[in-house]
Amino acid sequence: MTVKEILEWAAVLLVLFGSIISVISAFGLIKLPDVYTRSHAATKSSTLAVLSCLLGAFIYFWSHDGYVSIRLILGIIFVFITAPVAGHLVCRAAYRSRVPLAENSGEDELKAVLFDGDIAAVTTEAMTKEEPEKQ
Amino acid sequence: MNNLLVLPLIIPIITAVILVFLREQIVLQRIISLITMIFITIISALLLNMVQTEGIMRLDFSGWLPPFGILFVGDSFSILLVLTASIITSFCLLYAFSTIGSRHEKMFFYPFVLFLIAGVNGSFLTGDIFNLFVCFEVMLLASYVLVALGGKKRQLRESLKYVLINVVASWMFLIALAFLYGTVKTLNMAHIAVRVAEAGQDPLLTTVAILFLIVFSLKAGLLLFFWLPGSYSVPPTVVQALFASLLTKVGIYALIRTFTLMFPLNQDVTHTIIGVMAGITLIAGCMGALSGRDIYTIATYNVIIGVGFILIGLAVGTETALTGAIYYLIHDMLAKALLFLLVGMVFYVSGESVVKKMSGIIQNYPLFGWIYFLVMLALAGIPPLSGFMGKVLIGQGAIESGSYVLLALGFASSIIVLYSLLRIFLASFFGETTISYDFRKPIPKGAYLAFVLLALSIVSVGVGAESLAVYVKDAANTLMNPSIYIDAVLKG
Amino acid sequence: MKETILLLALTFFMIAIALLLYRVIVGPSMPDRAIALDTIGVNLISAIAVVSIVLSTKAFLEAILILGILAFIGTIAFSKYIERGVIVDRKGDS
Amino acid sequence: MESLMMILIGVLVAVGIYLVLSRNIIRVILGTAILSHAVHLLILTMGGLKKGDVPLLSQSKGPFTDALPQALILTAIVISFATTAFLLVLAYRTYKTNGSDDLQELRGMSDE
Amino acid sequence: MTIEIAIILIPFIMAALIPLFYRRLQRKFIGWIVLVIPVSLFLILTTYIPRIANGEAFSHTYEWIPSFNINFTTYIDGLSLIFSLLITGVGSLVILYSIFYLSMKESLHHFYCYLLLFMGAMLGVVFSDNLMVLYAFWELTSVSSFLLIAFWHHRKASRAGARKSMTITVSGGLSMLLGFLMLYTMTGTFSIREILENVDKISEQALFIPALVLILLGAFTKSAQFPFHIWLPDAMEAPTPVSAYLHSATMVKAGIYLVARFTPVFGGEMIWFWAVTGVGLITLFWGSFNAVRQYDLKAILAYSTVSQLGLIMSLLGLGSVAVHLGYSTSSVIYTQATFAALFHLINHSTFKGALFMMVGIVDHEIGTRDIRRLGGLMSILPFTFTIALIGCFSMAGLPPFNGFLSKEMFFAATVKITKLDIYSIESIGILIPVIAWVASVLTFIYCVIIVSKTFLGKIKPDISEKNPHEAPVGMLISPFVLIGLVIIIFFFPNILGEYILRPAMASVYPTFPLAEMTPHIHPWHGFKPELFMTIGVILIGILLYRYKKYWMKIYRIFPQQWTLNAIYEKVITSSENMSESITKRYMTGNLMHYFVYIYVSFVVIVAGTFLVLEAFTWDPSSDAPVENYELLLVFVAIFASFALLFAKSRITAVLLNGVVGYAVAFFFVIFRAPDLALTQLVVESVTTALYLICFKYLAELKPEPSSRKTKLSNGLISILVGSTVTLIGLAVVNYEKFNSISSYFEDSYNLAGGKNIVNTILGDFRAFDTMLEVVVLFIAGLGVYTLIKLKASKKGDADT
Amino acid sequence: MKINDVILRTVVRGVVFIILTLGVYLFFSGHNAPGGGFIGGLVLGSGIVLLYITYDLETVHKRMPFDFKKVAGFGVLLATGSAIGAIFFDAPFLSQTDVYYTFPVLGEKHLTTVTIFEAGVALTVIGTLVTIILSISEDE
Repeated sequence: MTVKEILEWAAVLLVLFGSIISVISAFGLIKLPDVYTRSHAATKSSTLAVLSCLLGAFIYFWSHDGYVSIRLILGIIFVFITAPVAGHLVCRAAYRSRVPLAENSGEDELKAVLFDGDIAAVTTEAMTKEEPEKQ
Repeated sequence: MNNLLVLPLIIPIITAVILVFLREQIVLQRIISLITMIFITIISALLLNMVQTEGIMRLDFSGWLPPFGILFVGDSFSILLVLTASIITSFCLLYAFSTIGSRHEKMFFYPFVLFLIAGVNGSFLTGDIFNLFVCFEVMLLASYVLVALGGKKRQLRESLKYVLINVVASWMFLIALAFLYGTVKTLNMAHIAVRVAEAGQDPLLTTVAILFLIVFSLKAGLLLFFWLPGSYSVPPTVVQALFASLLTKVGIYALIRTFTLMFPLNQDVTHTIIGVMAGITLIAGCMGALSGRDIYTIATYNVIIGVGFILIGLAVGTETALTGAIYYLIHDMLAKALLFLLVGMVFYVSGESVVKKMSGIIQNYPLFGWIYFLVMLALAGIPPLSGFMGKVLIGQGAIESGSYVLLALGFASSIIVLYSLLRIFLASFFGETTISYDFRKPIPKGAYLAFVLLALSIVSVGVGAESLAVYVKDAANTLMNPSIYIDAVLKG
Repeated sequence: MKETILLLALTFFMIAIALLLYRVIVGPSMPDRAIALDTIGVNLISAIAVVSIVLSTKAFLEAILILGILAFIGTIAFSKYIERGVIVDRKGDS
Repeated sequence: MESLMMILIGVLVAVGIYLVLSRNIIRVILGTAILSHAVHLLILTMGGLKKGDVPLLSQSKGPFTDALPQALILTAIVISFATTAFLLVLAYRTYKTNGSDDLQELRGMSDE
Repeated sequence: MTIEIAIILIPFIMAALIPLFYRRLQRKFIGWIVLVIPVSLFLILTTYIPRIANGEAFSHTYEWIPSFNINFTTYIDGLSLIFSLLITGVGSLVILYSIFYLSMKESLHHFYCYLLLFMGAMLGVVFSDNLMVLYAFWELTSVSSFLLIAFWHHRKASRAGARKSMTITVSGGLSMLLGFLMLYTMTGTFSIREILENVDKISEQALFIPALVLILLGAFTKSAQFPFHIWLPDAMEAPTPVSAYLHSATMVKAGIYLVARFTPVFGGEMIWFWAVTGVGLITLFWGSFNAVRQYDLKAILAYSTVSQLGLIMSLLGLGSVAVHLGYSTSSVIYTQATFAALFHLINHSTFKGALFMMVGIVDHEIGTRDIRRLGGLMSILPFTFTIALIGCFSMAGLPPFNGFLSKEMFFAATVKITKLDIYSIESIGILIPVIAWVASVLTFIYCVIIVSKTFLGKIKPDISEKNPHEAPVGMLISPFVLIGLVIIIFFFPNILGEYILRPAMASVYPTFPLAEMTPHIHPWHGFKPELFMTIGVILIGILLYRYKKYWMKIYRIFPQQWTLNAIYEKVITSSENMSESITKRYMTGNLMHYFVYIYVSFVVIVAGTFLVLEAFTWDPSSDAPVENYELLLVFVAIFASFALLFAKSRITAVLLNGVVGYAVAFFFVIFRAPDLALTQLVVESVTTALYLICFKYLAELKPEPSSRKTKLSNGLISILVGSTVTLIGLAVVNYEKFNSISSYFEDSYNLAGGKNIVNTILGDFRAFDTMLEVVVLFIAGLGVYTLIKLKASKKGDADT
Repeated sequence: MKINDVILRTVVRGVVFIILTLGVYLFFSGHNAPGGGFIGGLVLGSGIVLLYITYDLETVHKRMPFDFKKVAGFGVLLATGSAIGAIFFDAPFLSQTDVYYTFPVLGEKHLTTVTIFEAGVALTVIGTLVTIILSISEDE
């Protein structure tokens, strides 16, 4: 077995690993009780799956054709950056649109702040807090 | 190679885009659009004569030889239609100047009209079946906008239906294209013709042909005309006139082209089906025209009758009948444009669209009334007006080939045409007027100009049928002998 | 052998997609569906990568990047829609 | 594969047409979207599937898969995008002016 | 430009000039200026008489549409000359009459314009040799008569009458056109003379009889033959000069002309004989039968016109046997019927013209035409009375007026025909003279009615109150000229016969020797059956008139709703109603229905053809292999699309659409289409974003309110369409007769300098598509902009 | 209730840069690799759309004060203009031509009129896409 072949095998196995993770994460999406928990499955394990898979592809092309694909690296970086943001946004949207938590969840601390209390006051407070970050 | 051939398509497009930049200068927009149309008219007249001397012209875009590239083919048939369409559009523009109103004009009315005519001209000229689809879409998109332009309640409602039906029609076109490509593996119409002939137009190819028949029938309003009466009665008058005279005709053109050039072999099946469809269309159109109580309904069903009549010519399929169909096509484009302009003007001056609720228009607007009378006679095929030659030749063709049922239906339909239009004339134009001459709404001069010019062209097409004969005969000859077209495209 | 494994991996991805499709269909909430679609997109990225290996072509690498971008844009759009019912605000929020 | 694709296309067509036959505007528009998906796949299938390599000369020496249908589909996709955009806007303008998104209520025969 | 063309064109030119210049003229001069034209035309035409009597004929051809054998060929022979003389002669008199008849307030320019148009058209009909030109003028007569009848278009009855006459005569004209076209198909020429030369060749062809029938239909509708006569009484709404012109001398005679003209072509056929004779006789009877019961003077005259036209028509029919028999010494005698027809044609024009003018005077002076309100006018209108008396006696067939001569000849012809034993005349031929005789009795009765009810008896009080007086001299000139002719012709019929009728006979019987066909007309020709018949007519007529009230009841046998007019109206209204209900039934405005029509016809026509032609083939052996994951992907796509059907919220639907879109994109990847995959992905996402943006303005999905049945049938339709596509697709996949042209594009680098084949196709080989598709996109963008920005103003603009 | 988009906006700033770069890359690579004017335009357009989604109409409009209708129109003019240009050289409509030109710094480059055509296509796509999204979002 040459280095090339080893690398190819590594790539293939990475891909396989990714696919298995992906299935697991899909099962997570099916099985987990509410949207907030499901988003864990979606963002975390799926990202892992796709990263390993892309890495596999990168390695494969590198070893097979000697081709360093900038696009694949970019893709990896891109997924790496965007997946958490997307997960964050969806969860926030879910919460704001009052999708209920699973029954066996712990305490919902935000609820009091966001929906039960004086909404205007809370939000302005939140905004003043975020002000410096914004610049 | 003849670059003139692309001008009827490209000039309107470029002008239209330029007009988008000149949005606020309405007068400039009017002048430029009119000049454009006149220019195209001249170009197409030039082309028509060139075809007579030099034979069928073609323009291979980027110089790629057929069947690989896209090309425009100018034979007498297509250029005649381009010429007619350009003339009609110029006249309609004259009408539009004085009637459409600055609200529309600032909302890119002229660009859309120019896009429409570009699509129409492209459809007539193209020699590539997929390009035909694209040209259709240019035309359709422009027509979608024009139908909805104005945003009235009724208008939006009907245009929604119009758009949806046409979306489905385009979808079917794509299906047909897919199957066509799947079978003959080429897109050039002449090349398709060669390959279809090679395969002897076997059952599968005939099925594909029938698919095209359905697609183009939807566009032409042959049998599948349900969308037409609603959508043709809502947009502004000029747009109605343009639609009535151009849009269905593009479908008819496509039908004629398809079944004379690409799939001419299995006529027992295809032409029989076309004949049956044309017959049903005529009957349904006649019933609609008879049942109509308002001017728009009557006018739109007359469009349907016209479609049925022209396609009798195709169903019959002899050279005489096709000559007649071409004559009638030209006539129908002119006459329907005028009819819709007039009907719109009736609505404008009387504020009514129900026939029985108005009367005596002719007393305040004599010229207007007589032009209506003229177009009525022309549509009924009374000689020596424009409808006559087409009717005679289609009739002759039908007799030659023994299609008596179609013949009877076609001739009976012209009585219904006359009857239905006569009803408008007698009820709305004749009779006592309730409005005194001084209180009448004046008809704008531009509108009169358009009426008179269109009326003159109807008369001159009828009286001067001979001057067209050489072109029409050549067109029909090319249709009957597709090898002329094929050789012009694929050889040399 | 490698090919078989890769095809197996593809099959796994498809299974995952099918499962996610269940989530898209069943919901129950909109964010569930949005997440599921996003994850389908992510899975497709992987799948395209694998297909590229199988076909040994680099033609689809752009597609991977594009799909990453679009899944992101789509998710943002969905979440914004779910949150506010509007995707594009008219005025600045400050 | 071709047969399988044809079955898929048939199913998509059936679904699309069922949606197009709905009374709700949104369903109808979604139906047209499904229909256009179906027809794009159809054109591709008609060119033959997996008959060659990706049509990039830089990637392979051939044989290539049929490139022409791909070009056609590209054009078709763009056109259907343009139409859909227009259709959507038209639909909501109609809804706002006519106050209904039910095509049966948009018949428009009685209220004139 | 020869004189013949000028004769036809001058009326048209004048008709065109009048509307242009009438404002500059004093109103009273218009009529006089117009009068110049028919008078001069008449004079010009009289110069033809001697030359044509010598057997000359004049023909000139001007090319009109030579490509289709349509040329403007004029041809003047004896037959056309008779008609043209009538047209211009009576035309002059009518215009003279109308100068005094019409009030200055009427729109005279319209009237004279129409009248001249009509005159020109009639001249065109009789002078045209080319069938198409003849047809053109024929329809022009219909149109101009429409305008004349609707002259007082503010009256509802005028409009209705005009519509009826136009509808019926134009329909007849169309059927005639069909007949002409059939003749053309058989002979290859539109020239009547050339057709005549080919009669032998065409009479055996299958189209011969249809052409005959169709042309006869045209003639019958124009000449108001039963059952198409119904337009004529209604056409009496026209001003009286128009009635006098149209219905005595011209328009209705066009059918006669046509029949006479085509006798040499079709006359040899049995069906021609029976159709022309039979219809003529029925019309003769029916017209006179109905005339008796009318109250309106004009209506009586209208029905009498119908009846007299039937008489002429039946004579022409009787004369046609001579064509069948061919020339022999024994057959010449049958040509006399035609001679009588032409003779009566002239006579009818004279007395009927006079009578119409008489009625016009009565109407003009007294203000009514209702015989129930008239009476005793003899003393007030003595000259008018003279006109009426002479005209009616002539019409009734009494000596010493010209009607007597032609009526006698008519009887003679009917009697003579019974002796023939062709066409199974021997069995029912005896009916011919019987019907003729009965009709003549009725004719006699209504003639008496006209005279007695109007002019005899006591003056009704409401008339005498108005203090009416005799018409001005100008109005009397024309009728007096005509009744003068009535008398002159009686005494010198043979001049007419020699110079005018005989040349016409030559046109009808070109193969017969001319000299034998001109009988010498005698007022007295011995005690022959016809004389007894005339005496019988008078005696029985007087008797029946006396006891009119006893037998008038028979008119009530026919219920009102079964008259032809009522049937005509019923047919029209019921066909309108039926069309409306049918049209409304399928034109629902519901888009779903329209889609159903489209798909059903798609399935029926396409799948029908596909199955009938047995085009289906399926051979999966050459299919590309299917991998597991592809199968799964297919299932994903199918499930996603199915789920779309049941989506309850629009977001779900859009998401599912996105899944399908992603699946399609992945198919593009699998099938090696990178550009497509890219485009599909981007477009899919942008479209989804568009949906989301637009949802702001749209309502949430509701469950479909359609009934279960609708859903089922919709489902069935969609499955049918889907399977049609699949089946055809399967067959197409296996169709491998040709190689794709795209192998050419694989050389793209050398040809177009690009290594991406798809892109070179888009950017170079098929760049034109791309250019237009960009335009499409641009239009859509601009369209969206206008849709949103241009909203209907609240007040709503009437028209734009 | 105001919702802050800090995280989103921060990320998007970077992401949009990547997207726009990718768009330009796709535009230029079209002749030899997947891409081209069309896809390039679409990607660039969707980048701008992403900006609109994360920010708002006004803010973006301040940064990019174009009338996108005119951008689209300009694109169409460019595409048709490059096509019609051939007519003046007596070549068939749409004929493309290419030259090898040595630039001072970049060295020899392959220049084709197809690029102008493709640029027209890309501009139209961007212009139209943004016009559509903007028009709808501006509707009240």
